[in-house]
Amino acid sequence: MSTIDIAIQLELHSPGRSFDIDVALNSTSPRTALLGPSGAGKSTVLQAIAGLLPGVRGHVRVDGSTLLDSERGIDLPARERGIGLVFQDYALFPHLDVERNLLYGLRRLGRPLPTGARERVDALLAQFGLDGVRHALPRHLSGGQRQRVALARAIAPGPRLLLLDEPLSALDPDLRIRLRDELAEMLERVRMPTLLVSHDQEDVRALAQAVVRIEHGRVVSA
Amino acid sequence: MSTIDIAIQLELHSPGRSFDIDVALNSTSPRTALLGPSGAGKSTVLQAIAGLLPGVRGHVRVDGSTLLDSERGIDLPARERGIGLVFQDYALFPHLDVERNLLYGLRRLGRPLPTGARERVDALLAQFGLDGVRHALPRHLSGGQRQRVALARAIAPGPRLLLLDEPLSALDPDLRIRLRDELAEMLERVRMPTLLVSHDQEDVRALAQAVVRIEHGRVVSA
Amino acid sequence: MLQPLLLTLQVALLATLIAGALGIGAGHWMARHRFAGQGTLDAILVLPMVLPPTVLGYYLIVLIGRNGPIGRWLDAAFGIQLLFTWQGAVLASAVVGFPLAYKAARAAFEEIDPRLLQAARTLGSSEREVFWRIALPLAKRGIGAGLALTLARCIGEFGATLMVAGNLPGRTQTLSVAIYSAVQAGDDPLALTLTVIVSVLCIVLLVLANRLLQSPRS
Amino acid sequence: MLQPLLLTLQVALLATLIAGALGIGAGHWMARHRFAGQGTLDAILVLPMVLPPTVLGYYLIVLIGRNGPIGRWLDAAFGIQLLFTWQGAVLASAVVGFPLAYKAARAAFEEIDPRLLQAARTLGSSEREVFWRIALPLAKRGIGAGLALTLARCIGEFGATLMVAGNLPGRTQTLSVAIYSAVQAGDDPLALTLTVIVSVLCIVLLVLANRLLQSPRS
Amino acid sequence: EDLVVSAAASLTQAFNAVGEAYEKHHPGQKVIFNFAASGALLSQMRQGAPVDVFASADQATMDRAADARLLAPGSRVDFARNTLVAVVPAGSARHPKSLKDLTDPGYARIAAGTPASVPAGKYTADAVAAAGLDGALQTRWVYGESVRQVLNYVARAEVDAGLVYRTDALLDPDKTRVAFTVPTSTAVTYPIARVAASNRSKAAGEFIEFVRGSEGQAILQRFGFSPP
Ligand SMILES: Nc1ncnc2c1ncn2[C@@H]1O[C@H](COP(=O)(O)OP(=O)(O)OP(=O)(O)O)[C@@H](O)[C@H]1O
Ligand SMILES: Nc1ncnc2c1ncn2[C@@H]1O[C@H](COP(=O)(O)OP(=O)(O)OP(=O)(O)O)[C@@H](O)[C@H]1O
Ligand code: MOO
Ligand SMILES: [Mg+2]
Ligand SMILES: [Mg+2]
Repeated sequence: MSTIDIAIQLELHSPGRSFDIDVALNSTSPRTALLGPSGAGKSTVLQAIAGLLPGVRGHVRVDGSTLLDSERGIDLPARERGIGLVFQDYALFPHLDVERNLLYGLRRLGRPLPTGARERVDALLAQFGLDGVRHALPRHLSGGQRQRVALARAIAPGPRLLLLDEPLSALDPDLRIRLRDELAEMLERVRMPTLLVSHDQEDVRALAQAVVRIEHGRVVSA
Repeated sequence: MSTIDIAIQLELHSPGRSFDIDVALNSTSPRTALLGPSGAGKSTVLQAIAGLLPGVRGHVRVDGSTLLDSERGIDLPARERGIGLVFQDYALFPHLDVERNLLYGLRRLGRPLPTGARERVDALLAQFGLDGVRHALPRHLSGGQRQRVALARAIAPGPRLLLLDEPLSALDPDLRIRLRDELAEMLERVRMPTLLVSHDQEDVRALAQAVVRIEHGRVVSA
Repeated sequence: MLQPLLLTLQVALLATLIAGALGIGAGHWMARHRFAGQGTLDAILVLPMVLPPTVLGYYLIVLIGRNGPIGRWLDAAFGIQLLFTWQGAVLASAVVGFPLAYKAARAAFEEIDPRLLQAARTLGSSEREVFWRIALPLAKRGIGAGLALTLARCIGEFGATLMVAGNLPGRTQTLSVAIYSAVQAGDDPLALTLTVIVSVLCIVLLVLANRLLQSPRS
Repeated sequence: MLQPLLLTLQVALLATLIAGALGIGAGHWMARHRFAGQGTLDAILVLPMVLPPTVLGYYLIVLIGRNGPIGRWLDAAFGIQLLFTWQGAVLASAVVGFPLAYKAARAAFEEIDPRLLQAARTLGSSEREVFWRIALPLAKRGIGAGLALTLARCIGEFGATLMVAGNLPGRTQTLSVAIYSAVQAGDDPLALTLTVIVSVLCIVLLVLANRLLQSPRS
Repeated sequence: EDLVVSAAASLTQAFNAVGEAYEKHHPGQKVIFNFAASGALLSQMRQGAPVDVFASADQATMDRAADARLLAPGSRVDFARNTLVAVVPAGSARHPKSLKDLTDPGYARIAAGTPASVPAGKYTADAVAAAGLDGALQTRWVYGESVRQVLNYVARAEVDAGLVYRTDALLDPDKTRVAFTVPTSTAVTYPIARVAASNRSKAAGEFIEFVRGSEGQAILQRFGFSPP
């Protein structure tokens, strides 16, 4: 059974401003939604879980593996956490076409592509309606196409935890419904624990079994 | 009475791929929604109207002023079109804080700030809930905060036509409803003709009186 | 020791200013245009870097000397003579430093996301405004790196400078020329002293320039 | 005429390779770290640019000559002598060209959106992988501009080269040294011919290098 | 193994000719010249550059080489003599006859080598001092870092007169004109010596002998040098 057990404290600083976050969440549901108003700290929490922020205190445990435990001095670097993250603004590699963006996490420098990798990417391209733009660079894509590439790229390497930051916000209603259902089905099938930020009621309903609300960097209801 | 009369033909090219657009729309409604699936050409049409793409054929007339008429050889550069555009990915100036991003279109190089400009920006900051991040740089903002800055920046100089590319997609439901209503009220009050791309039924209902659907670069129903 | 130091500062800073302004202008122009033969023009703009400075100095004299086409005109029209003056040294240094400023500026301008320039245009900016308010600030870091190199090169350059400015003791003798002379004359202690001075000067200037350029972005 | 041309090519390309590799390494490291005194270290890395090349050459031979600390060791350990060899010319050019490669690389690496590097890390990339697969390709244009300058400088350099490698026709005499020599000997026609050859060589190399670097991004 | 001869830059053309003749007389031997400013040549040898013969443009540099024990004892000899001359641009209407004439206001700029580092400049400074003219000429000097640079200024009429060696003046006979010979208190002589560290001392000795021999001297005279 998949469990996530997370407690995170951190502060963001910039000249004249700071924002602090103190969030704990604990879920045995396969998929949990993280809700909250704009600027509440949702994206920041996801980045902390993924291991992208320095100076995070607390712990991150996924399915029994400890990825972070500041008290015990454990702090796996992002690359060893095996956490897939869809950035809110995608962060696609601008110099790689769609196919290579998807292959990125499957390929290791100086090693041959693992067997099955290409098939996996082909399947994702088809599923996400990206077949026609397989060889396009990100800057030649529409907003919705970019978002789908970001989603597919994060899923491709089969992470042990998937963090989605508004993964469907740029899609038209038809496509959104289709992808949402396929995503739910796929995540269920491969039992990939997921933490999801979304402002869409329907997304949350279809994709998540539990909901955590945060405001001003604090959990307000679990 | 506000009218927009637009006919646009253009082709996008990149190695191995091309996409062509042939869209005409004609509306006497104050605000029109542009709908269509991901990759249909909505953002491209907005950019063409704003004068950002080279080689556009057709015409763009707003309230009787001709901004583009390729047959008559008229093609006003973007800066003279007086069209405000909210980019789908915001395109905030990374070196300017929120306030300066908003002031950008009101200030001219080497001239003093026009009277009322600061008040106008203050009002927008308050209205869009950006008071607390007034001096923050874009990269220290959350996704929803960025989107609001982009919206406020486009509105600030009082353009004669406003083009919104999914301007509310990154906002949580409460904020979205509030801003949507305020926006509708504001655009109504100042009679700012608007062309809106949105995937949200409610946005469309609240903000637009007419709907145009495009698919594969063609209008499918007006 | 003080006189050559001040002269070096004056010459190097002015030359960097000139090379910087021209390099930024040319770099911006090349970044914003595409045309046939652009690669060749780019290489030609780098040529002052590839010619041994002494040779460059030689050709500069041919151009701006009393009997050169430009020199004759400058003299007739404005009574300006560049040869054997510190202004001549500025010119020579600026020519030698230009490719550094140009290349860095062009690369920096080309890295700018074109959507930002477009956003500025939709907000009513003329191309001049786009340049001053968006492109230049965003290219600042890359340009800064180029100007640091330009300044260093202008301080260190002596081949072309020496030809054009001549070595008029107390009038056009820069530190580099003095070091070179000392090394040639086998005066090692003097050469070492001067080298240390030039190095410290350069470090101080570059650190200061860096501070000034420190953008809120970094 | 062919022999010095080939030697120049060999020396300049090798020196650019060395200066480029070290400059990219140092530039990447400086872009990814922040520490006290970094500004000063940065200025120190630019110093080879500020010293007149002849003077630099002088200090180089003090270090690597048969009696210098490094030279003695090289000789004892490997039987390598750099003075008056083409390898010495490579060393001199590489030292002179290093700041150009370094500064350009650092600026280019600093312009990269850190989110892209982070995205790569969440996809399992080690820092080595992030460097090779993301940072380097994204910094390509800026680094390319720096390497173009480095190459030009290495072709044009004669002051340090002459000191370290000598001016031995057929063995260490590069085109630039030959030009310098011709000018000193008063052989103007030869100097002009060689200058034209060097200029053409440089233009051809830079245009070729540009073609190679032409990324799908531009 | 080739014979490496480090020689002052002002000897470039004369020595290239000498070298060719020498190789003809010594089949199988090859002479490689390393031309640069005398000071640079000395620095190189000090640091262990593999040089067999050193020919300097002045005695001072050779003295420094001797002090540094770089020379094979007893091998130092003079091989040529030069004269200091004043040159004016070829088209100049003036015909100065002596250093004193140069004090005329018409000679606003006079070029010479930097006294500290260019041998010809040192001789010039000495001659001017001996004539008691340093005060009168002090503000007129434009120093060049080599004799070539001085000559170039004169050839382009950027200066009104210049002081160079006769051998250099002959390189630009179309654009410069020799006005008069400057008397120097010590003769302008060129020394040559074997380098102590050389392991080709036999060939080095032969080369020096050839330079001093009748054929070598004939070639040198063609380029304007006189016998030592
Ligand atoms: N470097 C920083 N210094 C200070 N505050 C920061 C910094 N970076 C971000 N913030 C603030 O932290 C808060 C949380 O940001 P975050 O991106 O996590 O919000 P979010 O919940 O994802 O919002 P949204 O739904 O709008 O994307 C925001 O108010 C933001 O302005
Ligand atoms: N340079 C280009 N060459 C070829 N095709 C391109 C180029 N740029 C964009 N396209 C394609 O043009 C189509 C229209 O893009 P556009 O951004 O206008 O879509 P959109 O309707 O805004 O979609 P979305 O809702 O996903 O943002 C897309 O299919 C895109 O892949
Ligand atoms: O090679 Mo120089 O001696 O650049 O100034
Ligand atoms: Mg967010
Ligand atoms: Mg779009």
